[in-house]
Amino acid sequence: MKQSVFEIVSNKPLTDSVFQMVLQGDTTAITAPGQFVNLKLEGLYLRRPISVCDLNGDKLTIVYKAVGNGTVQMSRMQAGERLDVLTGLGNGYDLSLSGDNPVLLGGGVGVPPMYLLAKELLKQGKKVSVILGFNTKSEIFYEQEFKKLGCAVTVTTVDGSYGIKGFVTTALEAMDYSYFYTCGPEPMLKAVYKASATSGQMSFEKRMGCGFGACMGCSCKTLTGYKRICKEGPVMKKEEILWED
Amino acid sequence: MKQSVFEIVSNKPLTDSVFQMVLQGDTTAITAPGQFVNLKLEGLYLRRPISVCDLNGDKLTIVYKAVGNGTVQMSRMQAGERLDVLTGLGNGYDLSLSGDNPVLLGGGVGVPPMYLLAKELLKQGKKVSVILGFNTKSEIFYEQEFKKLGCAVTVTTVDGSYGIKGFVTTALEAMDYSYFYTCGPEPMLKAVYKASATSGQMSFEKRMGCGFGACMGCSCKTLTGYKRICKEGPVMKKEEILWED
Amino acid sequence: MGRLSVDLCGITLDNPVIPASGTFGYGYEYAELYDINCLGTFSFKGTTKDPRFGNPTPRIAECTAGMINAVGLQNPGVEKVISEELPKLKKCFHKPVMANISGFGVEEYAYTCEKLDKEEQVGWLEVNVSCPNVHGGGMSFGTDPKAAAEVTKAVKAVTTKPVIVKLSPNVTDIVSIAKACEEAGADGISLINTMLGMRIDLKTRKPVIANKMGGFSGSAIFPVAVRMVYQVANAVNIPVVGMGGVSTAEDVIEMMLAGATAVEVGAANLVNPYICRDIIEQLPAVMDKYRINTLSEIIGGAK
Amino acid sequence: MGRLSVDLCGITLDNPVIPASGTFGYGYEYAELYDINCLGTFSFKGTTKDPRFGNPTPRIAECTAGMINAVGLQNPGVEKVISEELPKLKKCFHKPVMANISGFGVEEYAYTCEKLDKEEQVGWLEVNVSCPNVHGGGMSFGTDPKAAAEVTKAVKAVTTKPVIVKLSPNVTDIVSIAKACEEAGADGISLINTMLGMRIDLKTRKPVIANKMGGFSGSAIFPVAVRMVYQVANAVNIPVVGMGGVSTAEDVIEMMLAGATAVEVGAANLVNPYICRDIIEQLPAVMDKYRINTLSEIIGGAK
Repeated sequence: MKQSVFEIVSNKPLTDSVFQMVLQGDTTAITAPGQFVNLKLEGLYLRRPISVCDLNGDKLTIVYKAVGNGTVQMSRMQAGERLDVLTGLGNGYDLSLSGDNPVLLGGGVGVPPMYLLAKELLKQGKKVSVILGFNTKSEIFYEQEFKKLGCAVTVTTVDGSYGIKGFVTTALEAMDYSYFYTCGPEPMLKAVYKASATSGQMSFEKRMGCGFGACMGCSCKTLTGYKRICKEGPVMKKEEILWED
Repeated sequence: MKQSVFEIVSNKPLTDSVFQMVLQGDTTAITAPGQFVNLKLEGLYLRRPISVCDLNGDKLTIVYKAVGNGTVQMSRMQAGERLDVLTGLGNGYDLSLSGDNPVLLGGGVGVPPMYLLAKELLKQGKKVSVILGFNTKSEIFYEQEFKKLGCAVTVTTVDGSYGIKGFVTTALEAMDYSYFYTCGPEPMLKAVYKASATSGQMSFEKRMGCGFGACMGCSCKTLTGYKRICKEGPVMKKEEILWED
Repeated sequence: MGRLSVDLCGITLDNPVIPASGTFGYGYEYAELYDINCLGTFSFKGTTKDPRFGNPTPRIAECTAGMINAVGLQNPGVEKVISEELPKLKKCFHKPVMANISGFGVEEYAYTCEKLDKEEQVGWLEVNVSCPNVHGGGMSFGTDPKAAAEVTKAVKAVTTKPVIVKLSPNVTDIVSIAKACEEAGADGISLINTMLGMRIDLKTRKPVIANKMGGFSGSAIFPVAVRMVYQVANAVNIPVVGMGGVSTAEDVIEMMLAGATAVEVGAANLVNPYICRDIIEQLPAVMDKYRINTLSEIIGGAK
Repeated sequence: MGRLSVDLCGITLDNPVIPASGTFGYGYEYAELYDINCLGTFSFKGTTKDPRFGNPTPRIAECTAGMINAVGLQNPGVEKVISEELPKLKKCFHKPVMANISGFGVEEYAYTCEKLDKEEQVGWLEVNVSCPNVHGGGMSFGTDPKAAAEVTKAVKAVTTKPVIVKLSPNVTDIVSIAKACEEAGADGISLINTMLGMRIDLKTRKPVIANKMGGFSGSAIFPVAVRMVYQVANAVNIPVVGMGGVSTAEDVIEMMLAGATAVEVGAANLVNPYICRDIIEQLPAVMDKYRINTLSEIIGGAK
């Protein structure tokens, strides 16, 4: 973990409510896809955790949805403004278990962390399939970006307005893969957990206090003991997950 | 009273710690010299009351000393930045009682309100003498500005590093005047009260809550009853003043 | 009844927004700023039997997201309030006003309430039991269920108007005090009054406030206020008026979800004198955002 | 003794800055960020007899200038703390540490303290009496002078180390509780623990926190903390450790002027993990600004 000041290089909307912000600064603490950063915003007490979407040298890309007062405030920020950022938070995905043809499933704002993960897996010569799930066509983002990387991309929409009608699991059924990585809302994670034919890793979201393991605000129970989503997580292996209900 | 947004035209130091800020906005609520404005500053709960130094159409000049967190923050603001300002606060000085040759005594940050007052009195054809009191030479400001207006200006310094050695009252003794107007720290006001040969008006300072008469935070006792420094004050006539100790 | 209207002890308010006592004077000064008839009502300056200058100055200290005041109930006394302040108010405010009463003894509370009970402008009596109980050795009436109940009974005996008892948050068990007041006949409970706070000036190494301590208010205390409003609203069967750090339309809705029938806005008036008017104007849009049809339907909605 | 050093119950601290329990874990994780030996000491995660997962999530809510937590004393239990956590800490922290203990019954407090008393790394026992008293019907030990005294006595009987009792601010009369602990043998008092607060989510219309209410901390509560530290420091003859919203070197000095011998920093660590190191570095310059030679000379300086 590292605390440093980043400068905003760009901040633009990808959809009505999803924005992409590129930050420049010391990214050396970021060691794996699936990790997150924690941003200090003017006038807000707690930092805002956002998963890492892409990394190019000292350029960090995050993609976030403007929902609460924090993310709405972020969406109004301009290039040149500075942010106090904690980087290198969380465990991130373990790439060593991917096998030859892993599938990556991202749902809504769970899509961004899949991008850096896909990039890294491709670097290792893996054949990467990506399933991107959205509610409707207007909410889709990053389809082209994943294609440009060289992934086999499938898009699903709940209302069928684009791609396959249904959920990411609808597309998963038809697929052949060595391992899975996923990030998205909990109902989707549960569905992937059930539908997946292989082992895999999923990234969880929980309301955090500090984001670096100090406050125990985001603890959860797993088959391998209590874990802090922000420290031992946010990524967990399928085998250790304990669904609380 | 009026609430409106002003834009900073300029903000420059006059001494090591005293700054002059020119604001542009709706000044129509300002009706008399000696009134003050109340500024909302980012991140600070209470507004900051600052007396009006000069007024030119929609341009408002304030002169303030950077002492507390509020004024230090103001001193760092740049031209183009905007401020939420309550204008037209307080009673201001009553010019009708000045007589033909009033004397104006300003001590330290009590000097600024004397400027607009002098200007208005001169407009009425009065012969205006001004005594500006400072601790030492390096703290002096606005001497030339008053001279340019056409006032007879005397400067006193406690350490004698410039002008007459002593206090504003030292200079007052030697003077002939029809009436006095003063603003400055309370010990100075008391001294002027005692030393003055005529009637006059003095502007008082007290820690305020709202600045517009709602919270009763700045009440004081006078010979004519309880008064709110921010509403029935800050200016009081010599006759009504009740020194609490 | 409109989208914003609520019923407070049998009187309909056009909206639940009420400037809190001590931040709105006797109203007419704010009437120079905007038409205060847009308010649900307002609670006028805490009034006592005798005129009071209040505490020595400085009476104000700034805090992060709030302020401390130790004004000490400065007011002209109930006679002058009736003979001078209320007539001025009548010219600019045409709704029932909430009369805020303080005292230093049970008889004093009763005396002041009896006087104000006769004023047709007065809709409710808001009885502030947070001030020191002279007989009870300076301990605040509001920190002892028995004393609070005693004041409530005495006041109820001399008025036919709804009595709302205003409680102090500086207690171990707010619910027991609220229940004691309800049993004593209170028609409503309003809370929270200010929290006892203190600041020290690093330069002088003395308390900023002449009285050393004072009442802490402002956005900072909102979470404590929401908690106490929730606790009390779930324990009593009379309406609760919520206050404490409210400064936005969202805060008003949060207070109502916690159980408040109406919401008082205090310190925020001192920073933005137009805040209550602004909140009332913003409420419909915020209600739409959260799919709220009428405010009355969300009272106590958080379970 | 250096400019910053103070004596806390017979142990010299290089400086009065102490990360508060529950915001600093068992220390070693912060040791990855900076050399935590720069601290006066720190109070480790509230430890109980048995392991606890704590409360359901969400456990965190944001507030203006603060946050609410309802973690519920998650900890591995005293045995594991001694066998696993303290050895890890020993590698990176070479000063006496403050052991923070919680319990749900008097015997439980005593049991845990007796275990930790044997650990040479432990300098002080900070006994948190703010948690619900199971026997006393869930009422917190810290809200009843008798119960607080009972815990203090029981703990003192099983340890020779200085016992600092940590008090809850959610009480009517903090002084009576502090005095009861002093009379029961407490070597020091630390306050304030978090204030009971609540937030409601306007979208879900439910409390943000699964447990509904939680402990409110952060800069927002500083004025209440200063007030209570001042009241207690002027009423007892044992050292007071001040905490509650402290987040700057100026806040540390204000707390000490109010009567604190040492100062704990809590929620601020969660926002800026380097805050305690930064405060310690900034203290000398701030002391110069206010013409303070040594910190020990200003303790209780505000009169």
